[in-house]
Amino acid sequence: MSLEYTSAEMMTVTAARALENGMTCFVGIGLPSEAANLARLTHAPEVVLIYESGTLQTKPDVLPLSIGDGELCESALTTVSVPEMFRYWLQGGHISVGFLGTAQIDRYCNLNTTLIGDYHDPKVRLPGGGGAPEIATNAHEVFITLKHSKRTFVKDVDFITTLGFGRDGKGRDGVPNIGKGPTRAITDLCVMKPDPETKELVVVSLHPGVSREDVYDATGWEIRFAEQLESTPEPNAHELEVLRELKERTARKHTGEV
Amino acid sequence: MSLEYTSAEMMTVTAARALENGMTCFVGIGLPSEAANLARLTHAPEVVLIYESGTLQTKPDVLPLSIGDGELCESALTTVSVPEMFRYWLQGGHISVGFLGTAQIDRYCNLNTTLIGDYHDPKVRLPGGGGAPEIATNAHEVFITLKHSKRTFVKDVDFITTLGFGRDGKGRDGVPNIGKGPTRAITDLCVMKPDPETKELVVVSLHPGVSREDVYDATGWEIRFAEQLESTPEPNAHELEVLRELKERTARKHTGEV
Amino acid sequence: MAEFLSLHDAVARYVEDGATVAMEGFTHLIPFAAGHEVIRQRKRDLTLIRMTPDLVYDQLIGAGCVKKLIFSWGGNPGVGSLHRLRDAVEKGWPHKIEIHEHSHAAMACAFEAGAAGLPLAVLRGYVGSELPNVNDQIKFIECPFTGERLAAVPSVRPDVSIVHAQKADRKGNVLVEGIIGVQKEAVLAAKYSIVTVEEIVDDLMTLPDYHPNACVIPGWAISAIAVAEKGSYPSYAHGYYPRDNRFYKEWDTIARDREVFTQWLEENVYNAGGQS
Amino acid sequence: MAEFLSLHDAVARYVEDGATVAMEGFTHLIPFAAGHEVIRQRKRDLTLIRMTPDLVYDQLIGAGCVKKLIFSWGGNPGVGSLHRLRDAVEKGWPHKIEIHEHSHAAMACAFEAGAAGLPLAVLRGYVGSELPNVNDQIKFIECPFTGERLAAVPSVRPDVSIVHAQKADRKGNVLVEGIIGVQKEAVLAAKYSIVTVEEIVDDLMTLPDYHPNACVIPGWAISAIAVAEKGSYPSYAHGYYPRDNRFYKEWDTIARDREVFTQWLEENVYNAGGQS
Repeated sequence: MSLEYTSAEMMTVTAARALENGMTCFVGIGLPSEAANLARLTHAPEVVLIYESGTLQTKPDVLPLSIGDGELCESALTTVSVPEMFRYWLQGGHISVGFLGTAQIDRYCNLNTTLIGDYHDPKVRLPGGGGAPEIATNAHEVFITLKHSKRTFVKDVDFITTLGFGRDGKGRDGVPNIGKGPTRAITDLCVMKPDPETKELVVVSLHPGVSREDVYDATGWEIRFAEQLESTPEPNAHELEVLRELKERTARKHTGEV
Repeated sequence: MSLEYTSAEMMTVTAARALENGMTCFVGIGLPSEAANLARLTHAPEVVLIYESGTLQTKPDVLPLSIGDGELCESALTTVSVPEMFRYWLQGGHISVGFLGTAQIDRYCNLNTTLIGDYHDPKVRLPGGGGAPEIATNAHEVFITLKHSKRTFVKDVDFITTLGFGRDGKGRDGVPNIGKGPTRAITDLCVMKPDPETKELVVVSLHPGVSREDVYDATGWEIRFAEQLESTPEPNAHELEVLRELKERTARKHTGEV
Repeated sequence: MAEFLSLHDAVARYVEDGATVAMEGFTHLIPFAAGHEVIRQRKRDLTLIRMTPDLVYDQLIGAGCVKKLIFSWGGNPGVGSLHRLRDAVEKGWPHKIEIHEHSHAAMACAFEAGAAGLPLAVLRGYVGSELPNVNDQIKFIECPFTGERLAAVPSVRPDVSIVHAQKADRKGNVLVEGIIGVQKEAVLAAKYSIVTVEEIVDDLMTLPDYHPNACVIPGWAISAIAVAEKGSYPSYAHGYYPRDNRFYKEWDTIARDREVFTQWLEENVYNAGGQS
Repeated sequence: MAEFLSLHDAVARYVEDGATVAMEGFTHLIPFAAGHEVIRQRKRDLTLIRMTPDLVYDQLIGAGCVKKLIFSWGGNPGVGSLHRLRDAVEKGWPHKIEIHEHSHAAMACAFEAGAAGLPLAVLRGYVGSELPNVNDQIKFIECPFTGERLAAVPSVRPDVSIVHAQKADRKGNVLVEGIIGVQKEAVLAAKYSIVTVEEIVDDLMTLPDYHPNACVIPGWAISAIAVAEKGSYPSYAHGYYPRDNRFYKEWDTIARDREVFTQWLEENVYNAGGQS
């Protein structure tokens, strides 16, 4: 049986599958939130979703537009203050995975959400760091999900808002009390992991129908491929159904139709 | 009309009168708590009582035995965590007066609640500092109340648990962000205030029927008397009635008769 | 002790030109009505502090009230850019603004430290980030017990903080429920504070669902209270009205263009009366 | 994820000889049942942390479980001394104990810092006090922004924290209400945690008076939960039973005398069964 699905759906389902039941996940808004909620509604009903607005263990019925939609609080086990969220829950070491999106990522998994160009004379001013700089260092590990393009995947980010492994891949070496950092990046084309030695991103799995050239052409440096290059498993019917219903509910809610 | 009252009642009523309506008072257990609640039940109904257990703006019907009796929480505007109490409310500068008791006090208003004798080989081990060290420095001012005796009023405390004005009266000089410190000490014999220059305690008011000699004999140093020595006003009938009822309710409650 | 004022009078009394102002509310309970009143009163040269500038600061920046912005995430949540913020930073319209940029963790800790009366906040933060290169307000200290290097930022101590909440009672005690953000911290850290509320009730403590550990700010810790019904719209008030996510999306179009924005401001802020 | 164990098994598994243990509850919800179980299991050489040692640590000290005590106020609240603590400190019975003495503010901040994953707490504290002369765990640092001298203490990071609470639900989520003290901080700061509760309910979120900002510790942040009805007696549980102030007064007589104490311990702890 072959299912119809988009590359965006492939990305979300793959990202969702990275989460395991029982993990505590600090969720970024947008793609990470979509993937995390899909995981919760499919294979990982006991995944614990935490948003920086203070909502602990939340189970929204529709995807929040903002990091602090009412839905998040109403379906949360409890809601704490934002200082408590960052101090006790994130910095306190209770987050197994930080799930982040980004505007730019480089070969050492550094993230830029600050600006394009020069800091003091920016070409494009982006929103900024938000929770990411400390999520990336205080969570036990980090998953990253974003669309693959030469604009987003650059050799060196214009600005390191959020540490992957630094300008030379050694940014976490010798730092006490720091998480493992990014352990995978999931795009609409493939799954990448940092090389255990150099920390440079390596493609470990291609999504169905995607070629090495596709990835190569969408990446701003000469990206390497794992020797044992895998093929990402396709979404199944249940995942697609749940994802589509979730997105439909969400769209209805945010256009005010509900 | 002459009323009958004890010297303990005189002390409590005088201490209560020191509190003004609208003051925020961080209340120590025992004599301060008795005085603070008497103030609230008589001339200062809007005095705000705060106990270190986290109970903000509490209005107990009976005196608490401990700093965290259930009564305090049930009658409080809200109850916050103990770290929040010390960080936001005390250290944050929201307390107008800290009301403290003590085991020992010296001529510079330093308080000892740690021990008698040598720290490493104590004759008597006292309970310790509790909230007092930071109440004394972070509240805008401090009132002290205790019974007068040579045992409690010593020239130099064995140990400065809590700063009055230091071993030389200059302990607050040049310290940024520090309260005024003790502004009065109220005993069963008299009211004392620190000399504006030297910070040494000076008797400013004698309770009715108390002589200079009485105070002199009960003080462990050659205490001075103000030039304009006043006579402390007597308790009135209403104060005595409210105080006695409060103590009676309290006794009934704590012996389990209620 | 909190004084009950009109929103107009509260802003007129406490928000001075050149002041440092924090308007808080993390997505929830954003004090839009108060922000609009600040615009109407044409306050100038403000240093604005807020974790997420959101639409309210986009409007204040576009209206020319702002000299400096201290923030940690300056986007339109779930939608994209804050175009007025970008236009000021990238092109200096209506004039250049200075920015001091932090992470959320640092800002949250800085509010906490401000409420706690401390001059600095200490956190495990900014490791490997280049933000310390461009913000001289981020320093590092060494733990005297472990030798660990820790980030330090100055605490937030605004001249005025403005927040919105659900209820105040007649004694000025304020109840905040739901996503409480850094609102209590903002109020306690500031020299003066204005709280706008959806409604005044008689006594919080007699509300049927009152909770012993509710997030309540006592009246004696607040300078002024002003009633502002729907005062956080298009943000929301838990228990009162939902977030208007549609307007947040529409804002992208309004704010993208200087003229459309100016017209929106004219119609919806300058000529929208306000209360007096 | 919290495991539901008997109190016996929870203490047997997590409290090792020589461990650093914090049993918290500020006057309210003191985990007496758990303390007695620790005595019954004859744990030794414990480093005990608690702001107010109270009767529970007086009993543990008298029973010979304790090597070191970290505390900030060691009295019988409203009554007087803790005689077992005094006897150990003054006369070395049943053996000498080491003490690290703080102020409440410093201990509260140290718990907060422990929960926050920091190695130290910073406070405006200990100014003019002689406690820093006798406790080498109190240091001073300089604020890199203002130059102000601030006190620093190591954060509290126990091997095990034990607290008592009103309710857990079937997923192990715990509700604490009333005087919440430093209980959440103690649990979050520790490597392992045991929470004893008055009762297990099906689901906290469906309780009729559930509050969106209730003090709840999620099950995944707790190691073990044990039911202990009246588990904080003679302390109290808000909503369940009051503090037995009379017993607190009687304790003065019991604890004053080594033999009376020993007999009390025999009858009320060693031979009082416990649960298995």
